Amino acid sequence: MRIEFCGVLQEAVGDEALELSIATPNRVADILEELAERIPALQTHLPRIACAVGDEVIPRSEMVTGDVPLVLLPPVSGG
Amino acid sequence: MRIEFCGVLQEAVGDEALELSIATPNRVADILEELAERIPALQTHLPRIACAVGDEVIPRSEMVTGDVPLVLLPPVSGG
Amino acid sequence: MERITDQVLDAEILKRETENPACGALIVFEGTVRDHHRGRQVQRMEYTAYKPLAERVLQELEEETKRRFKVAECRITHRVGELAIGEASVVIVVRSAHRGDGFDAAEWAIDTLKQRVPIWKNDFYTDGTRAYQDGVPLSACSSGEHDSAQRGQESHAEQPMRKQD
Amino acid sequence: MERITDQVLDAEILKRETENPACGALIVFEGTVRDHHRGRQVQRMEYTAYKPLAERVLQELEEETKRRFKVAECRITHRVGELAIGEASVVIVVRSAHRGDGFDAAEWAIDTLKQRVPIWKNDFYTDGTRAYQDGVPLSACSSGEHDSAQRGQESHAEQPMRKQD
Repeated sequence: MRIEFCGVLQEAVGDEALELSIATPNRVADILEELAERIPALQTHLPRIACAVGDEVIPRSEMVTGDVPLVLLPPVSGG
Repeated sequence: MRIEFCGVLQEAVGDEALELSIATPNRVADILEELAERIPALQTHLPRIACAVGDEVIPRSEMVTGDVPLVLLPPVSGG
Repeated sequence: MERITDQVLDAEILKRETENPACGALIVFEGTVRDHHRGRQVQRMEYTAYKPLAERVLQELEEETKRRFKVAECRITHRVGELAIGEASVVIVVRSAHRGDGFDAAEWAIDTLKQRVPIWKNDFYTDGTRAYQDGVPLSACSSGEHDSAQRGQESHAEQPMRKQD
Repeated sequence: MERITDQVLDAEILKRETENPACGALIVFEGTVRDHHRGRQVQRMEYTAYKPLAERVLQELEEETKRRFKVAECRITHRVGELAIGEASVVIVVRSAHRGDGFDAAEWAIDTLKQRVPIWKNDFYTDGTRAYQDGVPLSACSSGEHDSAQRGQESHAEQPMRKQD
């Protein structure tokens, strides 16, 4: 499934998005764990990341289908 | 000496200014007392009036020479 | 720009006059003519000022606002003459490094302006009558006497007089 | 006007969009790019947003601001892309019958925007380096979770995480 990265996470990953080969549907928490194993630079960020699908923030306990990207949002600093 | 009126005082007096024949220099308090005798409609306003000469508010205890107008300022309502 | 003017007020001019690269926050307050006052329909408004004093008091108010709230910029203009509904009677522009100071400064400036500046408001109602709004008596000293910011209170008719003799 | 835009922000457009004859107070807040951040010289700034969510959160923030402070009008726009020193990154326009409510509403709106809207700030320093500013973790619920207005506090790195599992 497609994972997209925002803000400082693009620096950590070195890209704006990637394809993660993982069984879907799957729990957000498990997807994040899998990601962190493949990209160690993400690990320090994970505790403070929020996850979004479309225009909604979703809890880590939620299942996602993989039909649309899972978007990872680091702490926000707008204004 | 010339007395000028602002705001609601112009309505009370019916004019923007008048010439008061009074000895000068004289104390502001005495000038106001004399004015109120000649224009009874001013009496209810007097306790809440401030007095100015040029760009300064002056206390009622002050003496004025009459060279420049004495300006009577009712309670303010700008903004 | 003059602080007391019969021209339409323009916040953009004050914003340009106060540009400051060290500031991260800009607060603009505008007082606009409302279509009602204490339950009555207002058609338009007339403002008059005692200009020699009003100009000086506004300039001092800008300086005191900057000092008191440690904000970098403060500019205030007030319109006189006839104003239609929706037009701005007063514009206050504050720029500060941090926004909290700027909000506090702008709010204090408008609260204090209403207590210190010799300007008078004459409401023209839709029924053809008009009336000066009651206001705040000026004290003999134009600065530092009326520090309490009485939010939202428009008339101070009951306020005890400062002894003036 | 879109709430997230790469165009130069224009407070005058939002003022026209919110004209309301029942309002006597207009408050505009603009966040502008400062030339310094924590002692370092800033040359320019880059803002990025996750637009689908940011648009929705800004719209909800406008509605919540109006409801919470009983103000008649609230409009918010945030710029993305590269900004020079002095340019506005965010503009908030509030109109209310009484000014106290308007000031409270505008200040709460910007405080809350900084905690809820998926936007990121990348500082470009004069020494050629750049760095994302640390920010506030989003909670899983986008509304009502971060109500405390922590005035002037720019980073919440030490804030305890909301449990998300």
